[in-house]
Amino acid sequence: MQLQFFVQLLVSGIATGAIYALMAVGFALLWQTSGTINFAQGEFIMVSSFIILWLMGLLHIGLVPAFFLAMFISMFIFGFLFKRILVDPLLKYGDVPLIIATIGLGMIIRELTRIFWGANALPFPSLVKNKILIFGGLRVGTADLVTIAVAIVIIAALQLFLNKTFVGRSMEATAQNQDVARILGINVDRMILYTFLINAFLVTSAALLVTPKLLAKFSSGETFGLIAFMAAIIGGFNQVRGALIGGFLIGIIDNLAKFYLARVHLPFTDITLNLSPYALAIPLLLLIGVILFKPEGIFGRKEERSI
Amino acid sequence: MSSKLNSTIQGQQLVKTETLKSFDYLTWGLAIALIIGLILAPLWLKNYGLILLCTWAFRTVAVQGLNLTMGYAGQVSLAQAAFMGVGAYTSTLLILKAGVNYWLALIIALLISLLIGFLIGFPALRIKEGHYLAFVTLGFANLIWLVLRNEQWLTNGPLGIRDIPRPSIFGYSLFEPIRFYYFSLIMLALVTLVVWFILRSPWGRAFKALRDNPARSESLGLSQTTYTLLAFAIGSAFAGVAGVMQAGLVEFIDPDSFVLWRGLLLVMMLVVGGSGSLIGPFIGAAIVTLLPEWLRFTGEYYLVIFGLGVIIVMRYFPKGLAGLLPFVKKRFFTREVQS
Amino acid sequence: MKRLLISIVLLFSLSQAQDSVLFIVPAEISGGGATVGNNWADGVKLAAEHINAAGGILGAQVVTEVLDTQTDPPTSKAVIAKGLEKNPFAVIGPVYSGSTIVNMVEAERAKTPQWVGSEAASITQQGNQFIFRTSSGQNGSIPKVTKFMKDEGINSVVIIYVNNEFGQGGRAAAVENFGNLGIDVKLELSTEQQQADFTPEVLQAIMVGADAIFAYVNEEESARLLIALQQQGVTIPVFGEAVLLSQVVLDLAGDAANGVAGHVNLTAEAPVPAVQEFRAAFEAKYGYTPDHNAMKGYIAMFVAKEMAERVGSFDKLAVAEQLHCSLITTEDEPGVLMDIAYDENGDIDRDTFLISIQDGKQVVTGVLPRLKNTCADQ
Amino acid sequence: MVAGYGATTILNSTTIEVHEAALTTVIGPNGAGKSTLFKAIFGMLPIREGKILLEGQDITHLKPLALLEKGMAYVPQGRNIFPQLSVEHNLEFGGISLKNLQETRVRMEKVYEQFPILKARAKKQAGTLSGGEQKMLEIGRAMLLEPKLLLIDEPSIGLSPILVQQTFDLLLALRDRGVSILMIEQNAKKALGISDYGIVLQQGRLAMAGTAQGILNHPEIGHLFLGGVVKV
Repeated sequence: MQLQFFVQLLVSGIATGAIYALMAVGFALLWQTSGTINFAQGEFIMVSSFIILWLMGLLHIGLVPAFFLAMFISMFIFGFLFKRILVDPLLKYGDVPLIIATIGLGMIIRELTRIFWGANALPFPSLVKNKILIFGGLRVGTADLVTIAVAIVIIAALQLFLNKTFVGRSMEATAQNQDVARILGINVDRMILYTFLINAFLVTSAALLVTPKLLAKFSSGETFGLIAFMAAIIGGFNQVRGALIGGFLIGIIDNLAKFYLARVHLPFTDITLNLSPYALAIPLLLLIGVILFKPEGIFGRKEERSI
Repeated sequence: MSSKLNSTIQGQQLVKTETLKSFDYLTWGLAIALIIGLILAPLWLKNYGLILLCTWAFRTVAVQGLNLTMGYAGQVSLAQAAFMGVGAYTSTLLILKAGVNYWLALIIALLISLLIGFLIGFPALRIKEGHYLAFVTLGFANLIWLVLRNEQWLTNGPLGIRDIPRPSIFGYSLFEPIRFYYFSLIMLALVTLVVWFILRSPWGRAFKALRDNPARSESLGLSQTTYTLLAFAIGSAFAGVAGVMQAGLVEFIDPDSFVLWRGLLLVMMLVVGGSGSLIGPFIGAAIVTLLPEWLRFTGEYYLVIFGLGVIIVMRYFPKGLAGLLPFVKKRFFTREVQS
Repeated sequence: MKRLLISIVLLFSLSQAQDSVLFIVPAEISGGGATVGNNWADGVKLAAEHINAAGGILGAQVVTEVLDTQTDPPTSKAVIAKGLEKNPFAVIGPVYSGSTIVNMVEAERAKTPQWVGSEAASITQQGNQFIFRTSSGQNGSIPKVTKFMKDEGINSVVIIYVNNEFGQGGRAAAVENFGNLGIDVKLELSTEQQQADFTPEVLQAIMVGADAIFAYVNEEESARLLIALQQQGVTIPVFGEAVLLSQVVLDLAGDAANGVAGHVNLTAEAPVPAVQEFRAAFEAKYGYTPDHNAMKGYIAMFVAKEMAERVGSFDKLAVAEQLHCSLITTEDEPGVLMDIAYDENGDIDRDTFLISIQDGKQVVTGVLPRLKNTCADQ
Repeated sequence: MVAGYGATTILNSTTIEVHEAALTTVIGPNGAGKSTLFKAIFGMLPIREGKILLEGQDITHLKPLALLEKGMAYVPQGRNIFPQLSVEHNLEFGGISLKNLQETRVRMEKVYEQFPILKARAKKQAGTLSGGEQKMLEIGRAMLLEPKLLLIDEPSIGLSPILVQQTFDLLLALRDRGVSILMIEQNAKKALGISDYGIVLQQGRLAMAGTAQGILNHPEIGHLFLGGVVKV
């Protein structure tokens, strides 16, 4: 029974973790290639789901075409325009003004969403109708399986693109060492633009997968943004793979912590503590531990600097 | 104040410029007018105006603390609001549950914030490069919120603590809005003096030297880690004081008043006002506190316009609004002199 | 800028010149409580429109001024102070208990009656003679759910609550009442707002093996919890309050909501024609389904109207005095939607419903009549 | 013997010249502006005044890609590889300006012939190479283009004496094949010993220029090696 529960928690943790990974990978990409710490990431995700809903209603189209349309809109606004209007002029002043500006941007998106679509949560269609599948004692919903599958396909495609194509490798090179990339003649500015476009794509995908579960709500960006940020730090923000694993870790740890902290037997006593209100603290403690003991992130690589 | 001589190199030519005396007169005049204005404010402000000014005062105190950390030591703290929470809860619990005198509680709150600042800063600041302090304070801010929310036996959880007393001095109660306003104003003045003193002291000069040229200062034997740690701890202690001021003003505290988001807002106040500048915190806190007021006519769009304003300030004045001052000085109050 | 200032002053004096009465509405328009606050403010505005269309109050047109508390207690204190400087007839709001606790002092000092949507028990227990509730609060409604559960033969329970002001208040009341009724609380599980996955809670509930689950979380989380329960094949009954039984949850959870039962204090789904009319009007105007906060805001305005008419003037002190121990029936004032009785503290009571979800629909299984022992019925 | 390469840049009105098919070493104390000079030449820094000429052609405001096309390559100080990419993929970036992947592959084979160790490690992550191998990879990558002028900044830093000698031998071999090399070296004595020409920079200004031998023998130059100031 215990083992079965553990596996169950793991599987459902992976389903949410997969979405978190999508949120975090784009965040880490921007950070890596352009030094942009995007505090509006959560709002990008949140409003993407409203854009999908709006397109579905406006054009009377299904979820999938609306998603692809929204993806292009999102790439234009949160990829191209975001970079051109906000990031490019501000980056030269260092990261703090840009961070503040993205906080301001997040605020604008959040409030405009509230004004246009209201403060109530709106339901959002799911890619598939949820059916419960039973494998032995394990009970898994088809919606979760599809979520995991879509997330993995997207992430695998991204990894293939980054590793197997010349453009992808040029982006990696830009992320690893911008100056050298420039010296070698890589069009660094264009590579950075590509990462913004990819981030916009990932953001829309995350919206597609997370919103059926969490609903479209103007205020949910705050949670998303924090998760993306934390996943990127935990996994090591100088690596796409790190953010990926960070996202999955948060999803899984959340589930395990909530379950196992609910009844903690103190050894040698009859006392059982209910620490479930502190479940949120576990990823935070992990985060602080990572920074203190392995600041490059669990899966990050130490940046070796020569003198 | 004597006028200063600045030299700038433009190509091969050396141009000497001189700041006009009128600039000094103007800035001092404005500063004195502002101080007198603040003292006389209750003459024409009613309850609401005083609450706004008290809010501005405690926010300025918190932002001044953040300015030490960010503006002078160059590290980002996302836990300034959490430290306000530490201060507010410490003093409130001491007063209400342990019957400690208000002023003693204030001092203990300050010391505890200072101590926690050291405890967090010490490990986090070992690594100089990168935003590690920012990440650790991000975690800390969330942990503090969890503790305040979950330890209900102590903090009353999300329902908060009400009926927080306001101080009295020598039996003279500062409960009335006007009196509490002057209390806030004096606290603000005291903190400002402390900051002013810190920056003028050898310490402060070391801060600035480290900010402007870390490598060189290190070679002169200044330890960047030590000074950064001190700046962060003192800055956090200021937040503790600001928290005590907020608790007294609002007469109520709850965990949500000190969440991460409020810490971000304080960072925003500092950067928009001008980090690394003495008046930056005053401007930043004023903008965030008063702007919603001035934008009231825009109805529900006021936060949108506020966000837009923040972006515009960052775009055109990345050093914050306080950065306007040197600009005005250079543009209007400088003349070239023959060398 | 100068021109703008003048026009505002002009507008203000204009509205003063006409016979009008000002209501200030501090509400959570932005920030974490925006869903609740916007419902509340929209309900208030709808009521003002209906009242004005019917000729106003004592011939005066109602003017409402919404003040955003940003779901922030300090801001809520500041904005109500601002509003009170205009000498309004009444304060309608806010909803979050923290914001109310902070600013009710200000309204009391200004001797202005204040109707709030807050549910925290402490609000009406401080002898403040100007504070009035718009729903019975957790202390009024939770005993009815627990009693209902006892009647259903439940002897042990797992509580799943959201760890915020709302959830903690409900949890505290529930634990106390379960204790009184001898129902064993096996486990209390804390959840978060915006929690995506409820599998851990569901598995814990299976492990401890209680007779029932008492769920006290927000709408969206309620739906997610019900779906997770269904997915894990949990068949023990789930009980709850208005939120769990709301239409929104039904829409989101689909057939996972079947079998859920509980007690509902005030809901837009109440099988009362006046409530259904309100709901239709609200949906037509704002394009979304009102929650109970919208109803509370709407009702508060009509209570204020009725009281002004009973007193015969906008005498705030008299209104506050008169309202204690008053009964307002829908015959007196149809806008209150259902009969309301105020007691000496400003707490209220009205008829409530036992509801269960069957085949995706709410079915009223019983009506709990208003308790007649308050001072209003003497 | 003044060849067609004229390079002019302004740090503070500094004019330097680089001779064809010769090894020229730039020396000077810390902060003299040596690396800045290279960055300025290679279009990494905005140039306020002055001109850079390559074979009489103005190349002042060109971007790195254009400079690469013109036959110039630059190996900056420190580690210049992408540690998480394979050796092969690192090398590949040497051929961006060719805009022809087939051609790049052909040339990569040539580099492999010269540096067999790189071929052996082709599929490994570049970060796993030793310091000397990494430097080899960098130089090999720069040579992929068969440049006419190579800028190389402190190639010896962090390398063992044997590797330093190997690196210098490599550079001499390149020079003998007709490549003009402009090198910055901290180890001035050793570098000037193998160079044809020398340039001394001091506080962003040209302090001395001439044959390497001439500079080595200059009476004032000893001060420089002791960290002093040269009076000219």
